[in-house]
Amino acid sequence: MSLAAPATVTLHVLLFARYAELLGQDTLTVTLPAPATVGDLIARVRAEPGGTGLPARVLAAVNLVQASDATPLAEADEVALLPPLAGG
Amino acid sequence: MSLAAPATVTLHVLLFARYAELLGQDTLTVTLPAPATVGDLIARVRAEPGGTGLPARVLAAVNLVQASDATPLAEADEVALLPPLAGG
Amino acid sequence: MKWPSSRRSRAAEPVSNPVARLVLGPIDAAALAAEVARPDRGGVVSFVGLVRDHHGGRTVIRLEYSAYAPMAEAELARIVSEAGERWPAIVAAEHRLGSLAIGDAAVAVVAAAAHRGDAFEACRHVIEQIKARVPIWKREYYADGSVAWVDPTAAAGAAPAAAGQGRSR
Amino acid sequence: MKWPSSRRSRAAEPVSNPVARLVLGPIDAAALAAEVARPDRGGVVSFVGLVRDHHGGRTVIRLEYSAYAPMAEAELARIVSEAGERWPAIVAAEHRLGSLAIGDAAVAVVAAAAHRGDAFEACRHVIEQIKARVPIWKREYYADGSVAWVDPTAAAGAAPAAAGQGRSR
Repeated sequence: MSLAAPATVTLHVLLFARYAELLGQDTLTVTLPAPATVGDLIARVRAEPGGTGLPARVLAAVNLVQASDATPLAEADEVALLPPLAGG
Repeated sequence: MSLAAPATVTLHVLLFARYAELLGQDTLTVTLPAPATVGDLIARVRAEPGGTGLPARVLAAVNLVQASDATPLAEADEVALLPPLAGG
Repeated sequence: MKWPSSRRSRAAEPVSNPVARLVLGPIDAAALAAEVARPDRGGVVSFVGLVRDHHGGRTVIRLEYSAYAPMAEAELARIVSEAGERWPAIVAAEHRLGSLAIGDAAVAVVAAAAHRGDAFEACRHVIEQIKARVPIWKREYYADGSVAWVDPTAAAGAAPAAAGQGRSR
Repeated sequence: MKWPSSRRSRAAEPVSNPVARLVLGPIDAAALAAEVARPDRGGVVSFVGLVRDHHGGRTVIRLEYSAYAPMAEAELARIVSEAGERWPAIVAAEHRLGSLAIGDAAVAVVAAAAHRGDAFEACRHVIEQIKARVPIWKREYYADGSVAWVDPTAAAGAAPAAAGQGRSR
């Protein structure tokens, strides 16, 4: 990493349905050391109050598109943690 | 065949769609030597005016149920000759 | 406790009168669906066949369906009943007869089931069986003034069989 | 002469705005079908999902759908567009959100195509993709006063995951 790279990324995290209930809120702002991935963010949310209730596998979306744990995160990305989908 | 068996069967024949056009009528009454089958009846209809226009394979129904050429015919059966089906 | 009595009684309902009709007026697929949809049959699949504006490269302006009505009704009812035995689904079907305009619904099939897979399969099966077994005939009237009986058994892509009058090919 | 220009021009129509909507009021599947049915798309297949009155052996009295709306809308549009590329069919889909009663339509998918096989396949594919990809959640309210978030990934036949309040098992 060059000296000019920011040392952290700050992310807007959206929680829905059962996950919002578990965490007691539907939005979080999380700052992580850079570079950060979706997996890093989920690990951090697990450490929040109520976060231990999250299942082993958590589906996530970054900027409205489904992501994997390895997806890199950039400053101000919108990350959504999605409980098991139940549409239809 | 016993002496009491009738020597002929008389059948009501219904013609539809293109077949009615070919034969110029939509009903025929046909008397055939007994015992008679659907195949016998179709051969007889081919001999009617316009009957040579019938295709090699003619679909038939006896008393509202699809039949084969080997299906036996009884007195007063309703036999329908069905052009290629085009419902739906 | 897993199968409360209210559910069991619904599943055991007799299907004494299959909904299978020849109709002379417009088909209302939504009304047909309402006849079979129930809260314990949450997946409802419908097929509607509309009169197309072309066939074999020619422009169709209207058509007429005719039938061997007593057999067509009996066969339609048999098809619907058979589907209800083969799948855990309730099926309803209507076929219109008489003169139809472009875009009119000629046939509608609705299948309702607890599981959508059963509803899709039953609906598809019934429309295929209707086309294969129900004695109904279709006469197409073309923009060029010609008329033809439709023969789906003719080679794919071939023009309809000639009706013998005013055909311009 | 086999493909008159009128047909070609229709087939080339741009599908610039996929019909893919989240709605808060009742779904009208017939109106949705009317948006995609055309005389050159004579086979119209519809799927409607109704709110069921039971789940996992418990009596459901109503439910609520919620969504990550911006993503749900985008994903629904992607699914409909993808189906239109994979099959020669036009597809429309609506999903309802908010509070629904037993028997209400929660989702409707309509596929219209020249050939019924394409319409059946496109319709089936789109409803499967909606269930797999669109971020929508369902909360069921039971006759015994309990409430649960539905988890379709839970073992088949298992009761819904507890919501943690007033559950009586």
